[in-house]
Amino acid sequence: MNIPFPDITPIIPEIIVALVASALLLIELLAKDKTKDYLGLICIGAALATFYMIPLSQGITFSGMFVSDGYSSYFKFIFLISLVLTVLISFKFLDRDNVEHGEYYSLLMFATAGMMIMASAVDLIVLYVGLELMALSTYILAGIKRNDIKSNEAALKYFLLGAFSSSFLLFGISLLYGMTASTNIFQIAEFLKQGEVSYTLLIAMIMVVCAFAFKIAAAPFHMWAPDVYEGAPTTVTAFMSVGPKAAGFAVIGRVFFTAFETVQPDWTAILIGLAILTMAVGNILAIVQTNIKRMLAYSSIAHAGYVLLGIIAGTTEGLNAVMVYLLIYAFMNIGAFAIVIILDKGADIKAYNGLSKSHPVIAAIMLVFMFSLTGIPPTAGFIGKFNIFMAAINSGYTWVVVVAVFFSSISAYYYMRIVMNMYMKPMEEEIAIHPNPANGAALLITLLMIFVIGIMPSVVVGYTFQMFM
Amino acid sequence: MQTGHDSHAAQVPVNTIARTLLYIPAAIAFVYLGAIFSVQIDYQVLSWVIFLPIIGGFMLFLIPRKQEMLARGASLFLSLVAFVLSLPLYLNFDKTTAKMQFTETYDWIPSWSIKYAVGVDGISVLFVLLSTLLTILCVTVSWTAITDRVKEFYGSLLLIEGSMIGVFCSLDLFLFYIFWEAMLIPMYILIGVWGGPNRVYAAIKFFLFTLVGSLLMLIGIIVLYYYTNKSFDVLQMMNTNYPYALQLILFWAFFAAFAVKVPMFPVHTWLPDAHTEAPTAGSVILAGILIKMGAYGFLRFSIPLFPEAAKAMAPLMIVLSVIAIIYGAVICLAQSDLKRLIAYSSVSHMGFVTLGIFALNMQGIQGGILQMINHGIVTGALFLSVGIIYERTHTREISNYGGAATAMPVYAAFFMVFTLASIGLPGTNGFIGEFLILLGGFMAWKLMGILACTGIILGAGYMLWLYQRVFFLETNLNAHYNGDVNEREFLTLLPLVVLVLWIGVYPNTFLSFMEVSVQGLIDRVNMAGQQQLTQNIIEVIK
Amino acid sequence: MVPLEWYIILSAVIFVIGLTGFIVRRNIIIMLICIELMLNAVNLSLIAFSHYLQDLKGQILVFFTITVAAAEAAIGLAILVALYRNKAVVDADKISEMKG
Amino acid sequence: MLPQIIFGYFAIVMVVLSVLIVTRKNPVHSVLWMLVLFFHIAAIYLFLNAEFIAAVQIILYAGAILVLFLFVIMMLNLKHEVTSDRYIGEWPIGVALGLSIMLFVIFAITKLVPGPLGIYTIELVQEETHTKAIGKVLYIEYLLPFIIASLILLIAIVGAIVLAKKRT
Amino acid sequence: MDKYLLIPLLPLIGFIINIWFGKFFQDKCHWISILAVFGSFVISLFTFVEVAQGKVINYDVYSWVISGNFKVSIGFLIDQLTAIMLIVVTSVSLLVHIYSVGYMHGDTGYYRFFSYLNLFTFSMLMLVTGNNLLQLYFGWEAVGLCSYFLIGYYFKKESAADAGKKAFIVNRFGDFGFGIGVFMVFIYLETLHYTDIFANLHIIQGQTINVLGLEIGLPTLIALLLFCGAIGKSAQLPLHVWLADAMEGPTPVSALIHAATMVTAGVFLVARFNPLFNMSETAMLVVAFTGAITSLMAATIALVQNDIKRIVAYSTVSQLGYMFLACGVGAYGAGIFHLFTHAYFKALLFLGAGSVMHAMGGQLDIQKMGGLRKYMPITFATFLLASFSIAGIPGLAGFFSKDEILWLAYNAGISGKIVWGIGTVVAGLTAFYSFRVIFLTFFGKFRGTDEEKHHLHESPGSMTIPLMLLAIGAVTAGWVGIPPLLGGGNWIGHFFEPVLGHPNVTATHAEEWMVIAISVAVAVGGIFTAAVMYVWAPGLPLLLGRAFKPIYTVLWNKYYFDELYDYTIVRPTKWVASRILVGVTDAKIIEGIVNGVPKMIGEFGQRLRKLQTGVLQHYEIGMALGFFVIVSIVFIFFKQ
Repeated sequence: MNIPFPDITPIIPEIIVALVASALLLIELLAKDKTKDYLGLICIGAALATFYMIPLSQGITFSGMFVSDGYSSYFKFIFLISLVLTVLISFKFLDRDNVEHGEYYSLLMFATAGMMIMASAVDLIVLYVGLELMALSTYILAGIKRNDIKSNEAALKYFLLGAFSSSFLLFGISLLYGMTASTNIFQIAEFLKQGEVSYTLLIAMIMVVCAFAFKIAAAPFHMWAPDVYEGAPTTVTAFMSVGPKAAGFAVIGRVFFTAFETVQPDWTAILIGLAILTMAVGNILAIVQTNIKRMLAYSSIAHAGYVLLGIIAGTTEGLNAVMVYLLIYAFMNIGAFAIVIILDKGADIKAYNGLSKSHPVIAAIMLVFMFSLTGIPPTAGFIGKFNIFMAAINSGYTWVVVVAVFFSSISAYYYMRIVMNMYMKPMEEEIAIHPNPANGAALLITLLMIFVIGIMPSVVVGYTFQMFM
Repeated sequence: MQTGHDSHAAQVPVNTIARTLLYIPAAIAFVYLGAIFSVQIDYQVLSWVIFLPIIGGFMLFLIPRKQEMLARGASLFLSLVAFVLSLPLYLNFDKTTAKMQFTETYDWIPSWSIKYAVGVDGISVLFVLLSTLLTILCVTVSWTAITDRVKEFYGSLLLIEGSMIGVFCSLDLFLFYIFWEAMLIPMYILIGVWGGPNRVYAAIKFFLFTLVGSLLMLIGIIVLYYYTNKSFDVLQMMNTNYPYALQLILFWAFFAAFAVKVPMFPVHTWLPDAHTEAPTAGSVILAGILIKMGAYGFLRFSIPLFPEAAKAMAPLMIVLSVIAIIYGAVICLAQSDLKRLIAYSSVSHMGFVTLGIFALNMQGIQGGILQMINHGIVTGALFLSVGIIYERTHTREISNYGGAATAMPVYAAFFMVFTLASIGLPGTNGFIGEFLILLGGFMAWKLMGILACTGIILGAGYMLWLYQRVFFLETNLNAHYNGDVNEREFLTLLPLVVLVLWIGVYPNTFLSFMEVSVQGLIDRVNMAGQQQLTQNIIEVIK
Repeated sequence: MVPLEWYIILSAVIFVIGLTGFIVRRNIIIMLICIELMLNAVNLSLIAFSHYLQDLKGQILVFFTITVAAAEAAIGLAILVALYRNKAVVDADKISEMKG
Repeated sequence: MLPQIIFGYFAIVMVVLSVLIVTRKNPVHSVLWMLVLFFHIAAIYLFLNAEFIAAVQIILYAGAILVLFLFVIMMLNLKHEVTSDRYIGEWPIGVALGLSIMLFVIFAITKLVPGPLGIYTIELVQEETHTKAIGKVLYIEYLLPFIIASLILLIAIVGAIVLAKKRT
Repeated sequence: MDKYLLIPLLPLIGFIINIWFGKFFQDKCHWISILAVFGSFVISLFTFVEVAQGKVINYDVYSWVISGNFKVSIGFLIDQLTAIMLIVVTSVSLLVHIYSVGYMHGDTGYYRFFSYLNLFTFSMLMLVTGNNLLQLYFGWEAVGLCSYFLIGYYFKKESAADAGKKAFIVNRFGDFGFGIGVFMVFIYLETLHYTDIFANLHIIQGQTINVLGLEIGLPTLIALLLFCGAIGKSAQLPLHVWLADAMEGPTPVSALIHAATMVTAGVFLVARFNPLFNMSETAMLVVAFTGAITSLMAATIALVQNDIKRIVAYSTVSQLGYMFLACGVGAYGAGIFHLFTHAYFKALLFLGAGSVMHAMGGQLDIQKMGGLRKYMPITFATFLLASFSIAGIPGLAGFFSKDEILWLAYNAGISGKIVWGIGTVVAGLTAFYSFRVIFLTFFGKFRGTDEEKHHLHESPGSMTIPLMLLAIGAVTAGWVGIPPLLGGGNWIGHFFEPVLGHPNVTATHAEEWMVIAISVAVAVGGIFTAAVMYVWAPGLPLLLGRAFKPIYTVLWNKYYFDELYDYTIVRPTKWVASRILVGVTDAKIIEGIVNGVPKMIGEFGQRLRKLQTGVLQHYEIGMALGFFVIVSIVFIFFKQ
């Protein structure tokens, strides 16, 4: 019997990433070079190649399980951007924390591949597998500083809770399968349209919601985030705070808008609750943090809350806003982490006292990131929030936006506190910095993008509209 | 009469004045030539005036840290150029039309139908000029006062200037909001870095206060956007009539932002802290222009966009204003801190402004706008003066002063002029503004007009008391006023004196600018009122 | 003929037992075992579905689930080993360096 | 009638087993009970005529995963662990939660409406063997996840090495 | 550029030159000022002549404020009233300038002083020449400012600085009403130009307005509001408190501002608005009685004071009261006539007092003087003349104007009779205290220290000449208004007719004789009493003082007005400011909320933080709980 070979054009990006990821393992073994920077360069090269390929590889393949369309492509861009930036900030950092380069980079790329698959998956099985690919890689990455107890703890917590949540997802999937005899979300949607909503469907939906709420760290499924972000190597934290979150949103956008179309009011209601809770928890707890990685963790929880508004809006406009926000968020958050990495002992909030005196440039850049995270124009952060709020208000959730606004004004407090420490507090002790070209490049890119998007939003806003679905 | 003799008489810098007299013609010549030049060449005035300082400000950051004089010089040059470039607004302004002038429109974010649209009318044009002028003075007054992180200081100063002008010129709500918020960043830094002992608290307070207000406005803006079938175009909004209920909500949303900036009575407490802790230039900018943006917002957005709501809310606004007037004035009597007193006095003065604006009649609004200018000049000047003396004595406690008039007679004279302007003495600009406002307020609501008048008595009370405690009596030995004002300070204050007297003696120069635009505004309100009336009648019939 | 619901309920019960165990037990190894238990419960339901729906997708999914379960077990145990090297405990609640 | 009885037996045993697994103090015991459970599950798979999966269940789970567990337990030789108490202080909350969730889920399941019947009737699977049927579906329809699964196994190996390697 | 414009402009130019370049001219700077004032004096004379020939100048220079229908211009209205004021202001100002050359010699602020004087002259001229209310208001405030400057001229003395401030703020209270009056005028008459106002007055005729429940005639209300301003400026009850303290300023200032010109602005205002006041009986009564009571009160206070300048100051208050009394009974002409004469003899009194001080080295207490006539004959002579004049000795200026007032008051019905009575009493008191000063200062033997005695000398020519010139004025100024009864033509009365009108006289010649007789009698009586008490029986005052202790203390403390205001207005305001507003409203309530909310959130955060225990199982419980809650909520609200 013959097995028809499927058309692989749509999946070329994933293939590139996966192949390079596997190759890196070997290359490291074979090459005797002491400095391992070339591995990172290979990653970036691969990422760029993928950049180039994505627009060329549109279409559906693997018996309709894998769709590469505007939606997925946009998210893949986000993943790759976060990958590139992470690699850039990783270069010297890995030496500092003596982490195996080869495994590190290849796992990064495997995780990216997993996310890309998630973004393109229209079949629950593919979705599940891709999710696991991403998740398992990130578990390992979180614990890759195996001599560091914190890193171990982070990995453990992330792993156990992740497995827990994915078993929920699996149960939900199985129930869905039982109800529809299908795992393809379009078929599921088709089938569910005929029958009326049942409790089984609801509980399946809720299980899926919980699983993804865990991935995007929405309260009350957020509790892993602070610990894991703090414990994991900073670069990995930067990566985790952007990539998996974005992937989670990508899936939510895909699955909930198609498969769970029939129960939209229900999951909208649930998400509103989650969003408000998330914003509250994230912002309020961020205020009391003294470790900046932890603070950024909570802030990223809060941002997930804002992004949920876009999903809640339940419109194309809303999804578009979500994408834009995540893209912007990738830049500003990784940028902030880049600063944290450059600074020695950068995790402690005291380290920033009087930074503007000792290292004015770094302080200035950090200032921009902080204002962007707060959402003050003319930085990109404002555009993101504005976009989300517009979408939510347009679908009539003005009151939710008011709540969001309230919390984002709270958020101003803790972001401004960093600025305060940098500019208005006297320096406590001279703090060493480890700048390097790669990291500088990362900062440059993020800074540039924050201002470009902030002043010329069309570059992202208009674009998605054209290529969306 | 022996009492008149004093030992400091020798110090009075006769030569200084003599030399400054030589500078004055030079300054006049500069402005004159600049005017000729700027009118000759043809360029997009507003964009230049907005973006020259902003870009220049960023450029300033690139100057090497050591080159402090270069930074100062560059910023002075930039501010002067900006001023010259803004002169056509004064010279080529067509006073006969209420239309927007010097307009420029480019597509900015097509997918949201956002345009880069700027323009000025009679209401806003004067503020642009005021901003460009005051910035020069801020630069000169900080010349020696700021020694730490000079380039950053001047950079942020110019950034503030640019964004403030942007606020006054924007004809697109989105653009307006961008500038409105963008200005927070440098201002926050300015207060927090170069401010007084309690600066951090003041800075964060200022930031949060204004941010909360603005964010509510942001929601209002977005809602407005969808009701104006997806457009941020202010002019288009002005020709749209929104349902009354919506108007009320949006009015309050915008009120949150504007009232905080003004600041109106219950939300004024950020102002004393910010003004007090900010460096001189910061206080000048704050008092001179920044808090005008609130009142300007009322004029440009709240009233024309939500006329019925404005009409309905006017009494409440007037009451708040009068409370602010009296409250601010009375509280001044209890202040022991020089800058704090002036800060509270501007709460009182801005109360006058809002009173005039919400009187919703010609005299009131014209007086309000003029009073904004006046307050910008006078309070700005007062802060400049305080900065000048603070640089010498390094104390803001009034009780540490005394007898300054004998030590620094010229300075005392300047301060007296500004004091008088601030208490609204006829012949100074303060009088014209306050008189028109009170007249308007009195027409609108007699009782409130009368109550507001008490503000004038109190004003005289606290300002003269302040003047006495600082300048009169025997020279205080704690205070080391080493020497009278030097040329730089003299020339810094002189233009403001000229303006004070100019507006006082011939206000029509400025009133004529706004006449037509204000008339248009009032017509809009009244017309809208009738429409509302007819709507109500129709509802009644149904 | 046994009705489908019985199987599903059975799997649900096992799932929840696993879940409960996962929550209440302190020993990390047992927690891992509980996860395996939950996955098996899901598998059971999937197989039941695929049998009653006369459809093989369920079994395919089980196939993948088992794969993933194996991977998870491997990685989880690896993490546990690494952790145990640094801090000789296998009680999850004793490992709370980071909090707040 | 008979199938119900058999099912009843299996159901009861499995529930009991899983409770035992969850409650044993010594991990080794849990693992061994797990082994027993897996055999029962495999048996049920056979009833639901999924022979291949049953085989995989035995080979993979019993043969590989549980052995891995035992290895690790041996490696860590947890003597003093056995002495420490087995539940967290808040165990009643956990149990209560578990029970209430179970009730909800069961309630939901009773409302279950199965989906449409597929083409793979028992007869069909019978005449072309079960393995072949699965193989077809797996390699034709589900090729992509299959490939990805390989990646997952790869990173599992990598991860195990990276994490569990002796400290350098 | 016509000459009327120069009248105010010249002093202004003088001011500007002096304030800028005064330093360079050092002690020559007075020439500029004097020349400037002299110039405007000459022009005023010409103008006066023109006006006397019946010409009335009224024109706008430029439009000052235009806002909607509100249009006000800077302009000149020079009619008979203004003309006479011009003469008064410029002449007295000129003399005071000259006087100051000697008086202020050697003072550091020499140039400052003269520039202030110029500024004042300018403002005063603006006030009187303005053809609209706003310009009047401008001058009104400007002269107030100058008086503030000049009272606080010796700003190193706390008392001086306080006095200046007090004067300004008390005046502001008056202006408060005045300003509202202006608003009312504009709102109901839609103009502020005199001519239009008077043309439109009929509009408000009979209109009433509801103020706090009671209906008040619009004319009455407006008139009274404007009168508030007059009260403040002219130091009438209850706002008279500032004038006595104003004596802290240099004496020439007191002479010019607080005797001759500024304080009379109130009278000028009332006279200017006589058509309005004539419309309202009530307003007239209020004016009349305010004047009468003020004059009485001030005179009584003056009886017991020892500070020579304060005595003169209170006599000023009392004389101003006279003028208002006149206006109140409709005798505006007489009021202005008295203003005219009073300007000279009161200025003379002040300058004389100044010359005395000059001799005494700043000593003000008349108890410490005595027998000065030997040392400073000219001062004595002129001072004596002025006192005769103010006392109302026939033939001198004061006599005619005062007699005119009393006579016309007598005419004006019952209320008129009452105020006439008061006026007559005041006349007696005036004579008494004026001569008390004379006798204590110039008669008897010197009671001061020896070095003071050694220092005694007659003042320089620059001071004595103005004294003599003013003395001439003090004698002759009244001759322009000799009543027909005494064979005069009451020229000035007719001169004022077109502007101020003239009350119709009903009473007979006999009554007029009677009035004259009585006033002369009380005047002589006053002088005689003074002579008795301070020359022939010096012990008497002490005895009386003991006998009427309470009255004496009340008078000595000026009826406790200062204390009253201090306790009712000043202190409460400051208390509220510091205790309530700063202490409670701002610090507690508003700041409490502003700082409380963030703190609350922070604390909440700290609590919430406890939930993040770091224990894995707790996180799991959290997740399970989340799942459970969501499910239960959804199931509860789910409808099949």
